[in-house]
Amino acid sequence: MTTQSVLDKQSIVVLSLLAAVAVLVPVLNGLAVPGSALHLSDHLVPLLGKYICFALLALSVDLIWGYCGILSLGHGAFFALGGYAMGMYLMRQIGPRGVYAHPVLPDFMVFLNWKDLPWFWYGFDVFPFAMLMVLLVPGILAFIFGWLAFRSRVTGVYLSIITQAMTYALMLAFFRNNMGFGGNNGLTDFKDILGFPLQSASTRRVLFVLSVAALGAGYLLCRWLVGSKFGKVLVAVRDAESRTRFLGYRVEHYKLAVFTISAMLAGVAGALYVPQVGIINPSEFAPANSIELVIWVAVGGRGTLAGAILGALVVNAGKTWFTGALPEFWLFALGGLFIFVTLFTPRGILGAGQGLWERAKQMLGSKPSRSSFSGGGVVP
Amino acid sequence: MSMLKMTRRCLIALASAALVSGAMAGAAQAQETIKVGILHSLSGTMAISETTLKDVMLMLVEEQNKKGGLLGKKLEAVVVDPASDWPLFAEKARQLISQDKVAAVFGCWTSVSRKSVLPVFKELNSILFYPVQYEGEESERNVFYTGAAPNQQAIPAVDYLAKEEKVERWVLAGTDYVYPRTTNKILEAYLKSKGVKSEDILINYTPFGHSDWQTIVADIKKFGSAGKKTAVVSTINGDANVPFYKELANQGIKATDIPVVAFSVGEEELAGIDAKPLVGHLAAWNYFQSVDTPENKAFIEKWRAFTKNEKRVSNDPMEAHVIGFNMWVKAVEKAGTTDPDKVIDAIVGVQVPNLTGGVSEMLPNHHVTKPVLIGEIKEDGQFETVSQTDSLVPGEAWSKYLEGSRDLIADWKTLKCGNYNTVTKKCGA
Amino acid sequence: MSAPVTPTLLYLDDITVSFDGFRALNSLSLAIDHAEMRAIIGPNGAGKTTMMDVITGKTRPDQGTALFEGSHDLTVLDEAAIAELGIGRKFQTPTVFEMHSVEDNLLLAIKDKRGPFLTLFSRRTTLERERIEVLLERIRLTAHRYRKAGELSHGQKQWLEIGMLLAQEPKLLLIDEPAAGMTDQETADTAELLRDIAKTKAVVVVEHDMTFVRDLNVKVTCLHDGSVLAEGSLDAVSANERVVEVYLGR
Amino acid sequence: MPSLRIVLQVFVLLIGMTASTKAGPYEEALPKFAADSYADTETALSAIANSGHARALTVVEALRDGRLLLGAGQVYLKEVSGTLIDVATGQAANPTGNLKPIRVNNRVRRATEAALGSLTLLSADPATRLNAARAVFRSRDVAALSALERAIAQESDVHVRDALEGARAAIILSKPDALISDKKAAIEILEARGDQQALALLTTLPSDAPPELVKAAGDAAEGIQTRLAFWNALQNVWYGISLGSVLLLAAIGLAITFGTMGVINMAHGEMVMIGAYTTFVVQETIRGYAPGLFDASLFIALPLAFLAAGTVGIMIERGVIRFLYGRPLETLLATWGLSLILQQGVRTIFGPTNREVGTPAWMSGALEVSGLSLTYNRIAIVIFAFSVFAVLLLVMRYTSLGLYVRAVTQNRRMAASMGIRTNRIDALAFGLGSGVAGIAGVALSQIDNVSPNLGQGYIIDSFMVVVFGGVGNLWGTLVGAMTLGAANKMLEPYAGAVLGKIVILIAIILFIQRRPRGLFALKGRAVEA
Repeated sequence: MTTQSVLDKQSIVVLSLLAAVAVLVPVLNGLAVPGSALHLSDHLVPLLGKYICFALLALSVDLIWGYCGILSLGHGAFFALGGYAMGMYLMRQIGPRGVYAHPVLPDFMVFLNWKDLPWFWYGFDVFPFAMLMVLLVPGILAFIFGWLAFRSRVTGVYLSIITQAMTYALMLAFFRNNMGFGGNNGLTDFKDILGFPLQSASTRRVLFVLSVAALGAGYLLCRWLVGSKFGKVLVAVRDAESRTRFLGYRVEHYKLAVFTISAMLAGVAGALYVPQVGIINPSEFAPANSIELVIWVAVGGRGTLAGAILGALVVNAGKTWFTGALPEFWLFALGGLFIFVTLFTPRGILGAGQGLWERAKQMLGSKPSRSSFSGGGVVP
Repeated sequence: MSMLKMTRRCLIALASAALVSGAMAGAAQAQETIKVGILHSLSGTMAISETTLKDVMLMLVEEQNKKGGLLGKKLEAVVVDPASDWPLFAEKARQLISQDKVAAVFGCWTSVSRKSVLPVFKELNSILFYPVQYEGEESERNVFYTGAAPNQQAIPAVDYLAKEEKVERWVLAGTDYVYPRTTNKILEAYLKSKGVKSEDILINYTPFGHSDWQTIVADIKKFGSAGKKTAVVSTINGDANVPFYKELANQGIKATDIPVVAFSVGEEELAGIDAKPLVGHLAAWNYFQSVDTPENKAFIEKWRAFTKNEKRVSNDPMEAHVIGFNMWVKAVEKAGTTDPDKVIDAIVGVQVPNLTGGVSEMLPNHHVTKPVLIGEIKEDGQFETVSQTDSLVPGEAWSKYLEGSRDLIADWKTLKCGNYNTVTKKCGA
Repeated sequence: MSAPVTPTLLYLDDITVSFDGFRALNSLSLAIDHAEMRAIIGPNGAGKTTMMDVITGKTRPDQGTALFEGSHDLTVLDEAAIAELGIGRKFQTPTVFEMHSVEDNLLLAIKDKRGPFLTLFSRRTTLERERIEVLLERIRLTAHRYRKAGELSHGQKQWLEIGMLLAQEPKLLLIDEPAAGMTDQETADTAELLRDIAKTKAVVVVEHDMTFVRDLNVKVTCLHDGSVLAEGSLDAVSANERVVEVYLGR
Repeated sequence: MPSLRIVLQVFVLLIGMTASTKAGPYEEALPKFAADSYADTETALSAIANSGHARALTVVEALRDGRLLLGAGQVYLKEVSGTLIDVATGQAANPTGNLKPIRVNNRVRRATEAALGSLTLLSADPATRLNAARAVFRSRDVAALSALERAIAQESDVHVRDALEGARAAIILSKPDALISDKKAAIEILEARGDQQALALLTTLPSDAPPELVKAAGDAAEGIQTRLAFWNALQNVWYGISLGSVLLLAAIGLAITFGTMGVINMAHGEMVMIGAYTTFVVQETIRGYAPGLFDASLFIALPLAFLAAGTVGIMIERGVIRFLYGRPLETLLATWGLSLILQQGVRTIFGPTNREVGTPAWMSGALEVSGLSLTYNRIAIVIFAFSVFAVLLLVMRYTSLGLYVRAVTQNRRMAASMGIRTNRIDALAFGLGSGVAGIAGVALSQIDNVSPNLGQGYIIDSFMVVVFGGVGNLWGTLVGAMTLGAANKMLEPYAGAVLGKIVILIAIILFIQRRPRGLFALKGRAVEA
């Protein structure tokens, strides 16, 4: 049953699309003749890579919101923490190539007159350690935060507001130059990753493929989680929390587990995002970012993993287009989208599409088949 | 699967057709116009400052076209909105350079946005003109800094206060980010070198958008009533200024008691404040709208005509764009091409008149020479110039007063290096 | 576990709960035996639901003793622990997992390890499969096993919830107004089902519907203002002057 | 230092006067104005102020107001009525050519104040005399000593007299040749004055002062310091209350929409913004058509802001929120979208830059109560916040609207069946909450930016206040706002503004998990529904 639900129709479609993208983008960018219609220009690779990272982030939000009813308005914080962990590794990789040519200290520390590397920067020059931190830092924060919040049954709107308070507090903290994370400027001017120069097109292509792979893996992980009995309990918690409790489930443990997993996924997304955009700074913690990413999920369709991915891609592509073509109207469009989606398509694009499809099938007279997995979300 | 193959084949056929036509279209377009990228936030928190600069650039481009364009071609402005989102700056810069093929980009305001786009300009080898006063400590081959470096703003302002107002006690108040941090560090070192004692310097940092200034203003008042003449050097950024000045006025701190000299408050910012209680407080810039020169008069006239707004104010970063744009035009004419490498070589040494009556020159360290003006706020929100340097001050990329940068110089003409260490005689070491 | 203090299955003594000065339960005492069925009646606000909340750990009493099987102190345990002890609860309005299939609802309820890691790697055993078959049969939902619970009728949901309770294999079932919103036939069937269950397990039924209570034919406890007003057979209780007074208004 | 120089200048001028009997110091000084250098202007100014010339005061005032003009080396004075007179002769003049006002900078302005101080010590108006006394206190101009003594002798107003004596004490203490006994008396007067400036004077005695004087000054300074520490603590409490009032204003509308209706209105901050922009529009209109009404502009703006924000609120409720009751998280997202649209809308209409909202005269300045300095605008805001709170409390408790709102909040169906038109009540309650946010905007326009981002700065804080105080309870909001305001201001001196705020946010997060429903939470079954 579980294995079957992992490889349902939707998963096959999503994974093959991702595989296609992972192959096509580097090929069109690297092998097609520049100038031809098939050629994917260099600037599009990191751009698409960014979308993919956002899609992974949206996936992580969908896991807790769509399947467990936890609306986190602070998920940007986990994304940013993962990004900072990666950024710290990249900073350490610069080594003596900074403008002040200090052998160890990053530029911003030199010019704030720091003498030694702060203790929390130790170890970040080692790639495996940094990658571990990408998972652990968001994971541990989520664990502590979740343990406090879920244990005392802070739910619904209250939870949303304190997650917002969390990311806001982190933003203020990271803005402080004394914190040792570069203040407002954040971490930037990265040179290379594992010895490969970040500016080269081939590194970019590899990063892109890695991001797609991470998204695919994230998708599979989420699919496995929601398809298992664990996932059924999550949905049970979402729909009838106290019923679940009276059945003997410790709801707080489930919430804590899924919240922590989700935070780690967000951290991975952040870590992949940073080398592709080349900067990580405290504005990633801004509460507005976290709210915006919730709307990606809502647009795509919460409670459907593919929907979260689709939503992130659609909204961000829209953003890129709008801010280029009609800069003044971007906020109108985004704001309108928020309202439209919540009012008219509560199931998102995917839900609306599926609804139409079901209706069409019914009109044609075919019997609705049993959906291949029943651990489902809002959408069967 | 066969469907897929079919489409694949179709695509390839289509592509080869597009390849030919695309290349032709590209060539044809290149003959028609030279594109200029404008990278200023039109939404988000920075829109408040940057929107104006976009308008200035549009005006400059339009004017140049009236004069017949550049190298016989028309200029075309490409406007994008990085929406005050720093990673988006990099993305948009990349788009401008590699997709729109702009010859140069005029843009950015905050340090972090500049830092964000830096690698892009280096990688794609294009040109950025950065028009805002900033913290220095940087000199890149692909960037031209037309705003003030700390030595063109902060130090002359402090000198003026010490000399003219006999200030002996200093409050360095700033928003907690890199520009105030660096400026205050430079000032602290400078003041100490002038014999000011540590207990006579109070440094205070506040977050962005800080709105409750009661405690801090009271502290300043207390610090200032210790018998010695006190002044506040403010590097408070943007939005936080309005509540700061309102609190100053309300707590009765007048410019005659404790003058405040600001480096980030210009005509645009004052337009949002009732300036009457602020009369006498100061600002240090390289340009004021009130500067009485024929160049400036002509500029303001054109600006108001262009924006169709009789009250539209002008400010320092606008002048920086005027200087930068004119320098770029001259350099392109000199090089005979918009090729970035040639323009970068040609632009050093280029001289153009600024709006304050002098002639600014692009230096080998990619900064420009500018006069330093100290102005006092007038009732109408304009500045009265109370002091002006005798000659133009060359911008210094690296401060003499900072430990890490004391030995560094930037020279892109002979040394071809932005951070040459004069002690080790090495570039970047 | 310490030695049982009392032989009764559920023992409440002197339980008091107040909300902002309002006493929802006022020194309530009640004892339920193994395999006993008890009907609780009482007007609105008598404290029936609060009593269930106390037993299931949702509400902590300000004072009093609540023991299960003579040794488990219910006032210190949380809902999940109490559920695992063997107390199942059905809500007033049928509460099932509407997005899950009928079968999955039962699967989630079936007695099994409840930890997140164990559920993550759990597989459905043959034994479970068989148990679900039996339960589906008993609650007459075999034909609807793949339907989403949200699509069931009101009565079917009530039964599904009772089925979920049974799947938990509790020793004590607390059932809040099972007959609400049911047709006469369904009501009679439900009474039948409950009587059947009570053969092996203790059942506490809270109900307004006197016909239904009569159908159950069990000992009745009448609550009023947070404490026990009368106890005994339905006839005896209905004959009680104070009960009549409370029900008919003073 | 400046005073010493002035003494010297006066001295030099006096010598000059004896040398040429024809031209007095007044006439001598005038040409210096023509140099257009601040130092010369200052010298000329002091000379004129001390010349005792009949026109001295007029000239100094004219200089201060930018009415002293320069044309072809001659100095002219433009009277308030607009007529020009030649300053040297006092005759009406009609010069040809361009006239430029003599430029003034802080240094000159300071000298002007000092000069005006000594010139107006004997003014008929007590307020002017008080200002003069303060100016002299600041300038410590020895030349003003005799005038000061004359003024003290004939002063009848106790308040002004104290100020005059303080000024005299300040001068004596810094005058090198004053008698020790006089200086001691001066120290006593300064100690009685007991403020920061007095402390500064006492602690900065010249190094060659006699020991007994140093000791007396030291004791006096110590006394002042203890007193100041006490006032400081009180002052901090005041800051806490005034920040608390700002938070209360920002949050109280939210307490209605969120607290009693359960609607998460993320566009709440934009309602505040609309109120602030209403104030701007009102002031612009007044400036254009009825400048005399400017001082009343805020009172005119209040009802209009209430209406404007309230109307927008009702439109939002009817257009969006009513479809989302019972789905709080969706409401949150939809209203966030609305907030983006409203922000961009305002940006499109009014431009992205800050707009100027002026402060009426009665709200400028500060009230000095012993060691406390209470700025009028903060006093106004505190009073205003509490009044709004009181009115709202009464509305919710005693009006039928309040009754209906509470009824609908508690049991919508029951209320509906009793004939309450719940739709209308929802819209009105939401309008009320938004309208209150609007009038909060009027108050906040006095202390913050009037920009499209105005609301964003308050939304998180407002939510913190409501959640901390406990939902569904106006008193909770009051206590929440005051607690957070006070805590913020208590922490700020130690931790700094940023760290203080972070500490508070963390404290709230921890607090919420101790009491998930806030300080004044309703208990019982109803809240679970």
